[in-house]
Amino acid sequence: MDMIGMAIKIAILIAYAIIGTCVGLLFMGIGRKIIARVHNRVGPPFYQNFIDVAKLLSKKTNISHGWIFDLALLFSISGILLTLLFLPIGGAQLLSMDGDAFLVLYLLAIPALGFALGAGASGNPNAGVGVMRALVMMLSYELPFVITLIALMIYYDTTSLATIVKMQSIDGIKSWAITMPPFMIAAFAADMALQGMLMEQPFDIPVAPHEIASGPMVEFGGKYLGSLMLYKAIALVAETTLFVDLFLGGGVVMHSGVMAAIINFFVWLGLIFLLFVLSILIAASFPRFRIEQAFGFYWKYEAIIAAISLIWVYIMVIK
Amino acid sequence: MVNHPVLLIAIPLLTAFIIPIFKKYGAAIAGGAIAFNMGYAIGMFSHIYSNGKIYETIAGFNPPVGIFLAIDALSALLALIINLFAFINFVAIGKESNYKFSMLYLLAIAGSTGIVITGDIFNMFVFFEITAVASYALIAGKKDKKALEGAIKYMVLGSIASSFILIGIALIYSQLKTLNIYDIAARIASMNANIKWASFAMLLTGIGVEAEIFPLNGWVPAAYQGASEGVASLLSFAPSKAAIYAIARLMLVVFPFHATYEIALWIGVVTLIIGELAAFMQEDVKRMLAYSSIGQMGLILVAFSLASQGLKYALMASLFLIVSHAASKSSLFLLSKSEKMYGMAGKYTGIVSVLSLIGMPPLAGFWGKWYLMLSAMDEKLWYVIILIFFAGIVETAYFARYLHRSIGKDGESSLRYKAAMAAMASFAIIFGLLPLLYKIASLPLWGG
Amino acid sequence: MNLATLTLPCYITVAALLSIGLYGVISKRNLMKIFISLSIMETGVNLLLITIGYIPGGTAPIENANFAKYVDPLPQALVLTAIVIGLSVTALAIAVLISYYQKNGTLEYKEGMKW
Amino acid sequence: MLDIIFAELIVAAIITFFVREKLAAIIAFFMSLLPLLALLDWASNYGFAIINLGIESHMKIYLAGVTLHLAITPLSWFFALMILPLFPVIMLFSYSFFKENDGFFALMLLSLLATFGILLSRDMLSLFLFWEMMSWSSFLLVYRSKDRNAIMSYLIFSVFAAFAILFGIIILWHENSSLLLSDILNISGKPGFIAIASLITGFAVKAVIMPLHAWAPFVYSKCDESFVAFLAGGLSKLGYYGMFLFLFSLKGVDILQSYMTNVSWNYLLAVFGALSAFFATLIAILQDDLRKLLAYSSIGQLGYIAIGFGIGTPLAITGALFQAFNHAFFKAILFLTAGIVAYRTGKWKISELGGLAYKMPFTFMAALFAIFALAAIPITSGFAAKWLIYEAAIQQKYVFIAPIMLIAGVGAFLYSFRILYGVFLGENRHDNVEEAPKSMIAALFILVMPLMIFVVFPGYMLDLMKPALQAAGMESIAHTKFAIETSLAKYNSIAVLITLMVAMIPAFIIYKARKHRVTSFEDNYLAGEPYELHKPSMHAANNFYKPLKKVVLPYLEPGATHYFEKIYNGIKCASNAVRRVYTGYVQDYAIYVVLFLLFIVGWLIWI
Repeated sequence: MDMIGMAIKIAILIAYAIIGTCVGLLFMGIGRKIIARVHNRVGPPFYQNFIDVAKLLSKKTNISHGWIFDLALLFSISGILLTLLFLPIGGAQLLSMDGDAFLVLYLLAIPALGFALGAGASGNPNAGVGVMRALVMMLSYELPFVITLIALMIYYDTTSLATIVKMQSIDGIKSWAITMPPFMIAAFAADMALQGMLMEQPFDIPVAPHEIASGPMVEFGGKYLGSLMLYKAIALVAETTLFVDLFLGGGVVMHSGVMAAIINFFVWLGLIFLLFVLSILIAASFPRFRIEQAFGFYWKYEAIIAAISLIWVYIMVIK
Repeated sequence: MVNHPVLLIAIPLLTAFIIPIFKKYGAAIAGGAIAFNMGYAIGMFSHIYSNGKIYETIAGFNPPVGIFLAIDALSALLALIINLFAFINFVAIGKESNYKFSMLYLLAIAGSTGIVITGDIFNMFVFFEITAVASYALIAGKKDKKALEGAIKYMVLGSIASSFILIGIALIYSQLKTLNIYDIAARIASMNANIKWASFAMLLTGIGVEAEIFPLNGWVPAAYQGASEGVASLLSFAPSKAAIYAIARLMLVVFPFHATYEIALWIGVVTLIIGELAAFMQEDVKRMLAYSSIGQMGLILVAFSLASQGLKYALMASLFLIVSHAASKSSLFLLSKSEKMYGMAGKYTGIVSVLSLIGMPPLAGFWGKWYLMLSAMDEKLWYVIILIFFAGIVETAYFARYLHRSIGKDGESSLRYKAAMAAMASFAIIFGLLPLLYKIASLPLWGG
Repeated sequence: MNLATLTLPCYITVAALLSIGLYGVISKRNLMKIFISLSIMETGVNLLLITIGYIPGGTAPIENANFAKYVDPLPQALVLTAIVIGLSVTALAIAVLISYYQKNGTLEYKEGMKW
Repeated sequence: MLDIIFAELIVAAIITFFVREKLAAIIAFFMSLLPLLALLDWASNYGFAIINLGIESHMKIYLAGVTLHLAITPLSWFFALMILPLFPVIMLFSYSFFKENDGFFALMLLSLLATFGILLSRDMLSLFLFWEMMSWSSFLLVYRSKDRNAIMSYLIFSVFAAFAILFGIIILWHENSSLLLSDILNISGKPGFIAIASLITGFAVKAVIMPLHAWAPFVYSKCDESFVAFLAGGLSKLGYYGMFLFLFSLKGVDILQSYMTNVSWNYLLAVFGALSAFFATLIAILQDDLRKLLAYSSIGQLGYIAIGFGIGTPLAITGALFQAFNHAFFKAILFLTAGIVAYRTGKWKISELGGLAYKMPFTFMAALFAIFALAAIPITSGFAAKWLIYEAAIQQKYVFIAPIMLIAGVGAFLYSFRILYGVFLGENRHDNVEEAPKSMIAALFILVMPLMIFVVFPGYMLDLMKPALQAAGMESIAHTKFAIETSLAKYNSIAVLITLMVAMIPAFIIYKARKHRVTSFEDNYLAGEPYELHKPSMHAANNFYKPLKKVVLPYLEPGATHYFEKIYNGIKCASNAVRRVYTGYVQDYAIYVVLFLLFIVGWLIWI
């Protein structure tokens, strides 16, 4: 009995891992297409990324730089899958009852750190610079993001993402956090942070292809690069999902039944797609910041916006 | 056998006058005399510690007319400390000295011991003068410009001080017709108030010059800086300790009034602060140590003034502080012979001394500060506590700087010198571990 | 004559001697003069002691057949001691001053170790 | 038996002072195991029967006329469990670390004695006495560094701390007329408040809370690493032990919460903790000296413990104690790693190091694990600790503290990577470097073990601290072996670990599906050009966080050290003013004498 429940749960987890990967790769392809259209190009087909990954993973010649370099591969994929499974996705709780938003925040660091280790182990100075930029970016966008996160947490008096989603879905769309004025402000700040998290322009400083030869990825090729593309695809889904969970009720509009699960799933899919397209459009229309500018942007303007929402919420809660 | 304290004074005095006859063996004879004195002081102390006070009259005249020695455990302890350190110090420096030095050294020891054990106020004056004259000569003995300048400053202030002491004695005598301390104490209430205060002020000023309290201590930095290491070491444990003890007796036995307590307390605090602050910027080691001595004397005075309020802890504090200061400063002055430390022995001597001075357990200085704080808290002297803390931090700062500066190559020195230094510092440890001083404070003391 | 009228001039002299001595110490630069001033002070103190012990009409406290009233002997003993001490200090001072003169070529007090 | 342990430590200290360094290390190693034996024996008092030797749990020491009362309590047992294991490990590490003995082992044994004494003391005198003993024994170890700033700042701050503690103690003594901790029932009113504030200030110096941290960067960066491992790992915890003792065991927190205001004064402690976590992290990111970086990182990590104590709920305190335990071990590992690096290469500057990971894989692995714990990666026990503190802050709605410490947590990634990249990865700069000696590696891995255990079983840690919390009248929070549950959320370590393991499978399949060959990066990057040509531009670790530095540095200056220097200079000015009194003219001194006389006469007669 319990074994069966367990097995079902494991199956669901595996299914979501696969779905997440596919959705991520699909989105990336669509993103390339959208950007091409904005640039007035034709662009690659939307399934291009599937082909890319398959090609890279099946390459015969792979160059490694030692066992620490291999850690990048191992940790980036496993870490990001781990993160994804600790998020409530479209009404499915997955493992989110065993952790909370802080855990997700820190889980996101595992693949990043593994990736960074591999990049560092390659010994290429460009990789080092790229990782440095990525880390500084992380420090930058985390501040407004964390402040909005805390605003949500003290409002709902929980740190669990599953609970936050649940409380937002009591009344369907009407009870989503984003419907409340303070959280509108917060959502704006968090969306800007999301832009940094996704490393899209104007915050694609870490990879900056023209400056530092794609930064951390410079020494990666073959299966290593393929795994990194997978990582990026899943990360895209995980990060947008996090935003959806926090502000858009996790995409949950209905409560019980198989029908509800399917609808919720598609609402979630639609929401993360919208978020992704928004981010792609922003990326297509802005040039790249310098790292100091990005840091200043997040710690000055964004942080103040986020802080306003936090103070607002705090006053609401105290009353 | 060991209950004739007069020998403690008589032996060094007589030896001092014999030495010029046997010039060549002067140092050896002096060493023998000091060794005897030390042994006798130890014996006498243990005798008094177990059997109680000793009174001795000289030449058959009974007090109040005759000369009279009154020794309780406290004065025996002071005598012990003075003679003990005198011996160790002499081990370090005696061999290099000539017969004149040995003679003067003996006189200084005899005088300091006399101040501590006498029960007669005029005797005290005489011993002060003996000590002072010997000290002037010892300081000047180095015969360079600095030494002479130090000696002259000390002489001028010392002479003024002696005049003041004598005036104070005269004023008391004019009223009470007695010179015996306990006799005076018994009848102090019958004195004319103004003359009483005037005589106290005179005595305090006079003895205060020797006890290095502010602002009477102008001679201190110059004299310590000018004197040779051995002499500076001697000055730090013999005359100053005897003098501070004399002030304590004056305060506790003769003039046990609230006004005198307050004066001593605040003078002590001011001396502490000024001494430590002045030491803070000193570049010359001996001068720094001299100012530090001033600060420590202030601390001891604070402890004694609190003891005059009948606080047992304060008395313990003063005992621990005296021992700690005597041990630490004498060894530090010996150490100041060279800018750097003398190998392992010198390094650890310096460290132990400094740690004891800034009050680290289980060294004697720690107990001093601990009991001082307890008793100050008992009196609710918040400002005093804060000021002492402040002074302690300033003191720590310059001693830390001192410790850092003295890291380096070893200075040259004989084994005897090093051993003496280490032995002196070790008393900070020994007295910190033994319950001796704690027990002394609970014996019946001060009485007539 | 009573005690006060007899001793008052003495006390005034004591005060005068002490003041002169102190003034000398404070105002003079010449070390010899300073020590002379100190000696003057000592004289004043000695006089004070004698005065204190004085009893109107008393004789010297020397035991002989027909003395009945004598001055207090103790202060006189004290004064003797004090004089001896004063002498020794002065002698030592002069010895030190000779040394000082040999080193510095002057007896004027020069600013030396300070602060 | 207990008295034998004390005596044995003193004797061992004296012996090790005089013997050669290898022998001294062996003696010191075995002697420092004995207190641990006592700890294990006492474990049966708290429901963890391990061994039973019947070591008595209290004793009295008679010293200089006073009686010192010593006894084990749940609180001290927990802290001893965290601090004392460091000593044998450090002795083991130092077996081949030193060229000359020079009293290191003797002083470490004395430090051990003092630590043991502090933890066991049941009256304030012995607490203070052992505290001071700790101060001077560690000072003498600092003194070995011969560095001016380290020596001066350590001694001055130690004495300042001692005075602050002493002040608090004598006030409590006066209010309760007893020195025994069990007699301190009355902490109230103004004296109680001053006493507690003063005690906290004193302990904060050793606990390295900003702005009283100014000594730490100097000391940590100049002394022997094996000593600093104890200083950062163990000694700082004693500061928190003292805080816990007076705040929670003796209920000093009540007066902080009720004195004069509605806002709890305890909050200030949390604020200072948060500020030190934040600023120290930012400063650590910008450091180039490995030991300085670790020093500031220490300050930052210790800040979390202060936050936990400042929040003061059982949840927060659990997190703080957990963090303290973790920090003791991972910071010791990191400083020992720095020691190994310096031992093998003689360098501390990160910009001069690089590529050591392949040369010393074991050292790297231990360091990596410690860094994961430091950065609170969820597969380490470091996460559980910080998570508890975060939860507590959210629970109490501390909206100022929570974001600051979260962002400091992110900052930790930055300097963690700086260590990893600058020292162990990147360009290989050392061709002739070997793996560290076996004794050092053994020491590192002994320290890694407890961290490993509490990765999987965070619940065990909560069990260990349960007696201490109960003794302070606090409920332990709900937990199982693997999971911790608060009113806000739940953290299940085993779910994370198993999921990670399972998620490794696809990664591993990808990894194994195609072969790879290992190539030196020079072949790849330089494409055959001579290495020397590119050498200057190869190493990116030089001035690594330059862009961040440009933005942040103006806000970090002038820094706390600057203000302490100002105070120092102020005292210098005062000193200069005061010593002008000693004009050098004997005439002036004579005037002083006369004026003094007049003053005294005036005081006595007219006032």
